[in-house]
Amino acid sequence: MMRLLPQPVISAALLGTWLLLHNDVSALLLASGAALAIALPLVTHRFWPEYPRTVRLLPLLRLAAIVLLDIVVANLRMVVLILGPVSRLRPQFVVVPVALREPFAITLLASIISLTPGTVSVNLSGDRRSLLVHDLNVEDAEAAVRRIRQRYEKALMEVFE
Amino acid sequence: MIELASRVAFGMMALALLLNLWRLLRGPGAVDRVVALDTMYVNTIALLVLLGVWRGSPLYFEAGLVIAMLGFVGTVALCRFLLRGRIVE
Amino acid sequence: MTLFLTVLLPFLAVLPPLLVRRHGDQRSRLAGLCAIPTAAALALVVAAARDVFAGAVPQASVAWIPSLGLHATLRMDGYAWVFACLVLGIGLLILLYARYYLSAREDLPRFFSAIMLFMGSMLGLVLAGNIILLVVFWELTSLSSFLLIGYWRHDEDARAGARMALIVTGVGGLALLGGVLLLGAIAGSHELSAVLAAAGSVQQHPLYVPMLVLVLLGAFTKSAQFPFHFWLPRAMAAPTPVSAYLHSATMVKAGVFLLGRLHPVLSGTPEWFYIVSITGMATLLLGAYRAMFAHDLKGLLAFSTVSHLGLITLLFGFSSPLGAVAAVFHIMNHATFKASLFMAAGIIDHETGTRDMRILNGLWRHMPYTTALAVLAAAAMAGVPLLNGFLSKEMFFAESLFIAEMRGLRPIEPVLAVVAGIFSVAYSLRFIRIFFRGSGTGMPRAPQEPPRFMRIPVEVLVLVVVLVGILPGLVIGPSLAIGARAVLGGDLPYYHLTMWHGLNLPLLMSVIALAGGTLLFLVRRKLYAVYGRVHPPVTIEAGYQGVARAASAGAAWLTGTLDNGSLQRYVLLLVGMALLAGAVPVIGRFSAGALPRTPVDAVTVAGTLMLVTAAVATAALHRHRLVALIAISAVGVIVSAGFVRLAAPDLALTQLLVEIVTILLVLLALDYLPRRSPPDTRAASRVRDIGIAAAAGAGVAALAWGVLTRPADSISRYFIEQSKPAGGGTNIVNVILVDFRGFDTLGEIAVLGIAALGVVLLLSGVDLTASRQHGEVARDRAPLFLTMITRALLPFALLFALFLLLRGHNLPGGGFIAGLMAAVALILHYVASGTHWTESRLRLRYRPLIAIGLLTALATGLGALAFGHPFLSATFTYVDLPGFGEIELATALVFDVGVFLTVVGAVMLMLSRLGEPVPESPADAAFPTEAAAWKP
Amino acid sequence: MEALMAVAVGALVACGVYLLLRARTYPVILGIMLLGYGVNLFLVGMGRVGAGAAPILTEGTSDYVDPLPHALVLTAIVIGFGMAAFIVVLALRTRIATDTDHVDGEEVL
Amino acid sequence: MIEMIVGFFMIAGAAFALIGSIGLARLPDFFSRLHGPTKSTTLGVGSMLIASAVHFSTGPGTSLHEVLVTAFLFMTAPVSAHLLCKAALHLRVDRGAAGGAGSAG
Amino acid sequence: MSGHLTILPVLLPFATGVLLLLVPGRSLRLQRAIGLAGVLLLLGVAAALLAVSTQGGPRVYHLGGWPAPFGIVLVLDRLSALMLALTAAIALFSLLQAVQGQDRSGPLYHPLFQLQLVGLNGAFLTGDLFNLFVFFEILLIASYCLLVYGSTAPRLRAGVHYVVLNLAGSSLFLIAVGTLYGMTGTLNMADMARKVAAVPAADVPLLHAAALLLLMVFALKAAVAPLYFWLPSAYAAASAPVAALFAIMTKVGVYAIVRVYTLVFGAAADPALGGLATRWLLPISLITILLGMLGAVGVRELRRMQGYLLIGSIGIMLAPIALFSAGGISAGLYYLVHSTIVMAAMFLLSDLIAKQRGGKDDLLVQGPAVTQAGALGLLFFVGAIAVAGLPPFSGFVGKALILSAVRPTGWMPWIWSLVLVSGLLAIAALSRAGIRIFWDVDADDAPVAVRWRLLELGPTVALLALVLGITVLAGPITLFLDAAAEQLLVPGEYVRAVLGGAP
Ligand code: NA
Ligand code: NA
Repeated sequence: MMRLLPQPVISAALLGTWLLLHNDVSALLLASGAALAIALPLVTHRFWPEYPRTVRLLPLLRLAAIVLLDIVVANLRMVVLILGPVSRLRPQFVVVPVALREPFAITLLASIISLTPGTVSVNLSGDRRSLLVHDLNVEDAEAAVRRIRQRYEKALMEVFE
Repeated sequence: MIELASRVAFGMMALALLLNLWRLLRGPGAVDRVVALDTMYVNTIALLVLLGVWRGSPLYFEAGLVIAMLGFVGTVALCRFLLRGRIVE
Repeated sequence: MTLFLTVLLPFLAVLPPLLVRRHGDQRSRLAGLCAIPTAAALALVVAAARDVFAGAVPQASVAWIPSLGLHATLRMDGYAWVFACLVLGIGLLILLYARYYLSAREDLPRFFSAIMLFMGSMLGLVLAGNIILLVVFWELTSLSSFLLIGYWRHDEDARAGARMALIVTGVGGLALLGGVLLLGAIAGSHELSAVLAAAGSVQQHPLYVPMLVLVLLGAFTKSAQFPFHFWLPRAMAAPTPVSAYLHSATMVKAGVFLLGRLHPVLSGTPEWFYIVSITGMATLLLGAYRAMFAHDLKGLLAFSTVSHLGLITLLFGFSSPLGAVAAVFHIMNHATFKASLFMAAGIIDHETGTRDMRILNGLWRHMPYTTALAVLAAAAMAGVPLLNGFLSKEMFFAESLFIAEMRGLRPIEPVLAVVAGIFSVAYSLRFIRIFFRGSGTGMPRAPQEPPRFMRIPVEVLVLVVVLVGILPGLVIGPSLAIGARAVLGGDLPYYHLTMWHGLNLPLLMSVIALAGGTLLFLVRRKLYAVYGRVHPPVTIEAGYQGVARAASAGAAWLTGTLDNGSLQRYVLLLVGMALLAGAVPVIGRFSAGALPRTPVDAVTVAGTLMLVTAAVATAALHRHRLVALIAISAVGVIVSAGFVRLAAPDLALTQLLVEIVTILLVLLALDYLPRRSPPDTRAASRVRDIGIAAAAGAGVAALAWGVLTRPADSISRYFIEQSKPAGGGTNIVNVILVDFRGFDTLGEIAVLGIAALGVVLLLSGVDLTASRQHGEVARDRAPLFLTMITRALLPFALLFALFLLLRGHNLPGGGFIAGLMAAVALILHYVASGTHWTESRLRLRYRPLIAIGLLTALATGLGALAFGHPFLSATFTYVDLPGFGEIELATALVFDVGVFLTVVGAVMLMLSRLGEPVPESPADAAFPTEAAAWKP
Repeated sequence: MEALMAVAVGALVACGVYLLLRARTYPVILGIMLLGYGVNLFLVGMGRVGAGAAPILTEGTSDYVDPLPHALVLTAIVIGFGMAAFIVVLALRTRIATDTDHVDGEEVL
Repeated sequence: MIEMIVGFFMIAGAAFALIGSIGLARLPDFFSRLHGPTKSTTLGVGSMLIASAVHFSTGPGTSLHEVLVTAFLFMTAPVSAHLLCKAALHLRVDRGAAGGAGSAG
Repeated sequence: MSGHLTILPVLLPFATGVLLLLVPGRSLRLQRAIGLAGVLLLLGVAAALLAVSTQGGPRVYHLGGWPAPFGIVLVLDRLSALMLALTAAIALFSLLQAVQGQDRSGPLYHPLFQLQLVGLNGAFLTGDLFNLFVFFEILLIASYCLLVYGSTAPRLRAGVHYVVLNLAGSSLFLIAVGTLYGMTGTLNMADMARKVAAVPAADVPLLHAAALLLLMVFALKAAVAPLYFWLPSAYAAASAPVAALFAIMTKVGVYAIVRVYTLVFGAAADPALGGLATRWLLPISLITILLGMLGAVGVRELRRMQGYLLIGSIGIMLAPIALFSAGGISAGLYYLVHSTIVMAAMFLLSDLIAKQRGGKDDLLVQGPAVTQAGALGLLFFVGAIAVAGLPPFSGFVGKALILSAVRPTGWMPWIWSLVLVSGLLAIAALSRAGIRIFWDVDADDAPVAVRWRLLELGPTVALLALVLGITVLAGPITLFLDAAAEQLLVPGEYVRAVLGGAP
């Protein structure tokens, strides 16, 4: 099984992508998609040696929902910030300690932070234990860090570790 | 309805792109220009999708998808150039 | 055919001398080798005498270039026969003479080879029966003369003399070519016999004068006529056998030979009379005058030759029958006495080691026999009775009187003739004097008689001089008659060849000349003083030298100024020419078309504005290279969006991807280039460039406007109609690319493949790491987020690429787009994770990949041949797969796969090579250099 | 629209030519690229710029823009890319060999 | 009704894109400006895609491929932002070295 | 298979080149063998096509089976057959020289060489204007690679100039082709000829401009004044076999001029269009003669001198061609054949000579005795005679043909003067060079120890023998060329062959 499907989640995603690309579902597409979903990772898995061992799907979906919701909310908040007087902004760097060990999970954490308007992942420390984040408008730095850790990092732990 | 909405949307997109170009030319730093270019790419996706809807044609979708998937390569390379002086090591 | 053999014989001896093994004393071997064909040719000519004397004109012809009227025609009338005898007879003597003259240590094969080349050419010249063929041989004589003058190549004078002779006579030959082409065109044929028969039509023709001038330019340069005489004295740097043979007896006679050859068709007009006779007269006088003051023995003889050639020219210029006879006669006489004089001079030089007449003295004491021969020949040159020179000079005097009479009794010609005669006597006396003055000491070497056989040629010639002088009618009469008859092209005038014509005016002139000459000789020292003062500081030769130097310097200056090595200049010229080409037809005639204008919208206006701004920014900020790159990337995005606006989805996709790869490429290169350009040095040129650029932009814009506003009707309707039924695809652009115009696409991927090979080629053997710029760099080589996302993205990007490839025939996509997609996804790994990491996982060899891609496309095209269809014929079919429905199978897809593979291979090869100096695979390493000489 | 097209093409060509006339390889390369954009737009324009659907056969559509220039431009883009790649590498290789990025391979003042 | 939805999302998408671009244009320093584009990336493109999906899902068949754009943009955009930050940090640490060309303007 | 003969000149080197890419670089001998075999085969094909071309009208090959003007066609007529044969011959000798060792100063020589031939042959065969552009690009990119082969500084320098100018030229080409397509709606040259002949008066100025822009593109390739400046450095810097091969490259420009301005803008076109090539080309070619020959006199290096002589010779062949008369074209083409062969020989020879002069190389100054002065001097003498247009070789025949062909025209005084003056200048230049190299020997300068084996002199000797051959066979050759010129001047035949049906 591992030999044929070294990266099962990827394979599933590939099949889905294939159908989405065609914007259609048919027997032929399913068959060809399945074939490609099996074939491609066989070629490409060498390029992703750190492919996460475990991926839990349900937590992942839940996380996705949270993130999407946050993005919408943050976007709306940002409208005010961007269009309002510049002097009202309180931009600040904050350091987020990282407990995650799975590299891909850390990457996802950083991505989520960046995708949420108002925060951007700036840098990961060399030991991968802290993440420098720029926040456009910080009222309480510690609260911001806490929010990130509880809302996203925890969820990511559930997915990957 | 769609005609009117798309006119408004097109106008806003045009303005957005012009602002991007302004930042690109204004700088002041190289990174500012790169951000502007990156944003231009992203806004172009929106523009392409908008155009597709307006023309009722799905033919432009893949162009948007290409940008979504690989548009960041230019930005990555430029940044890497700024960071390391060379983009492939 | 005998004629061909005759001409061929000397040529047969051109190569063998060069192949003879070089050891020991080769002189006899080489001279003998050359003498055999010469003698054989002479025998053939002599054997032909019976026919020729009987009035026949042997002729042989082989077609060569009919459309040019150039046939290999040889023709031997009396005139040609006489010359052939001279060429071969004197040639034979020269070979013998040279055998003793030359030192065994010299590069003899070269000498004998060139002599034989000359002999063959000269023989061909005189026997040519086609006037273009005559020019062929004519120029060959100039070339062989060049080689012979420059024979002593270590001698600066020899080199300069050779080049001068070649340029002057070579140019004359070119003029002659023009002349004979005109002549042939006027006469309706280039065959000599036809030309000679066309006198009437030729002289009436409006192009007669230009043609005449061109022909005469050829003749005058060759025969060293004023003002082209100066090369001949310079040619004296040649070994004396050459001077004797080429530069007195034969080659320089080619010019006057030509005057005689074309006499029937060209002469008799006022133009001929004035140009030829005035030139001849000027040359006659100038040569005689200069010979008077030459101190070099050969120089004296050279100027004397110039003078005698002038005399012959003058005689032809008279256009009278008797003048022509005299000319032919003097040609023969001069050849004999002057050749023998040169040989004698050579002996003297050879024996004493000097040619300076101020040093030579008392030679008769040491070499009485040679002295006797030389004095006889010199006396002939002076026109002393009982010798052949007297006879022809007498005829000349007579003819000058006749012409003066014709022209109304103003005795210009006779007076000038006598003046020339006086000088001629005087310089002959100067020549004779060296034998008798002084005690025969003080010369570099003590002279003695030359070897027996070296004298024989001189003896033979002097014998002829004397025999002709005493018994002209018997010895030379028949030959002169047939020669002159051919020149006159009809009956001979009355003349009587004898030594004694009674007391008459010509005799008186001779007497005056002899007496005057003697007098002049006696007062020569005073003349030398005068000469030193009045001799013009600017001679023709100095003029020539000046012009040549100026031309050479001018050419060098012009070339250096135009071709100054500046690309900016060259581009400017190209743009300028294009502007000119585009503007001239349109200015004042430009009109827009009638096509209704398409309405505009806000985004397009904004887009155009952005495009223009970004383009201008690129140009304005180009010195800040990274900034300019970012700006041009913006141009690329806008252009891509523009393609979408113009309903070109395939183009948009392609442009976007190319854009990305281009940024990568330029960034890779920027690492090795300065980050900034230095400022342009001159503001003025920047302003000029802005002007030119604006004009170019305006020009193209106008062109675009002109076309865009015109209604269109194109072959594209066919593509739209046939794309699906005949091409099997709904993406018309793709069907055009892989089917209707698949040949273009094959070529296009070939270009891409070659470009990638070029990158390999350029980067082979260069250590890029050593060349890159070092600056402070961030430590993080492979940012984690970047590598993670890159790795996660790869299968999806490849899937997308395959998707685009497979659907390309029907929807936007195709091999090229897919190939770029895949390549970018792979290249990203080089960027994110480094070359080493990537290549240890990606075991793709790009060069074979390119080859396989190209082969796939090629094989798809070739497949059609198996079914009897033309290359690149595509086919498709619909297959019903149970359970899956109908799918299309098209060869076009295979072709597109070829495109895909080539693109992936090429792009990867280019970018990966630039990244890191990958240790070269042995296959790409430069081969070890075997021969050091091939080192670049 | 026709005028906008002409203006865009003209501006690209003008800027391209200006850069082509510079003394350093890098701006010259940029100039060639700009010229390429201009020429490609020009070529697309040769199919005219009026209304018309993208040249993908679609049910119910009969008015397509001229597809042939698109194919030509695709070819031109590919060739242009190959050429650009070559000259970029040529420029850097020349810089390494001659120690200058002047287009004449030597510092000209 | 469908048209209303499509129109709404169109304008919303364009508005978010515009606001993001305004942020990029007017905010005072680099890191602040960087927040602008995330708006374009997320809700700008996202809204537009919803408009597209709704629009092309009317009539026969549904259109869901718009999801792909969002998915891939969400993968790649943070990487861009991250590298931009790193570059900005780096250039500020040692001006004049690699940043020589970068600080030009 | 004979039906496909027309496309073989493209396919054969293409396949050979691609095959060579798959041969490991180490097996140079195998590469050489394959490359030489390919060129020999190509020579055979070219010879067969030459024979075929004399039988009847133009042969048309419809690629992909698509009817003209929609698909791309290849057209073989006498002119294209001639160019193919010439290319194959030059290629053979160039390659024979290259395999003596100059193909080892870098990788990929042999595939690039074959692909260069693809570009050349395609350009000579295609009947489609855009396809001509594509083949131009193939031959250009391959020539860029071959020019800089070995990556020495002079080659790179010359390469930058050559590449930039040609890239600008390619842009111009596209603008011209685009305009022509925009105005006529077609790319097929035969079809375009028909459309141009029927164009309304209002469209003439734009077409005229496009035609002239195209002429400038071809003029750049042909190295005509004032667009020749790339050539001397490029050819001087290139390795000898490459320079020899490049002798055919400028002829592509000449070929294209002949083709396009007889076919598309020929006698059938509007008078403003029909005569434009003459009006522009003649003065330009005369200036080219003068500047080329003056350049030859003015330069101080032998290789550069050959470059200038080549430029001069382009002017000489274009002047009669520019009259677009049968005689003029025929004479010009004869000179083209002559010039290509002899210049190729001279480029090879210059290199052989220079390498026997040690540090003096090809500088025209006093230097050491050329090691094999006898043999090389003889070859130089023969070559120089031919180049200068002196008898008895083909240069003389060519000039004589040109002079007599242009005689009946008003341009005669100009062309005659310049052609004759070109001879003078060539003699001056070459005699100076020959004297400096072979006669002006510095006895203190020790000769270098480089000696050429017979095999290394072979290609030069063979090319000069070919010069002799085309001199001796000038009769039949001019007959062929006359027919070729007639064929070109009656483009209706070509148009019918391509498009079918009545004119
Ligand atoms: Na060269
Ligand atoms: Na050439």
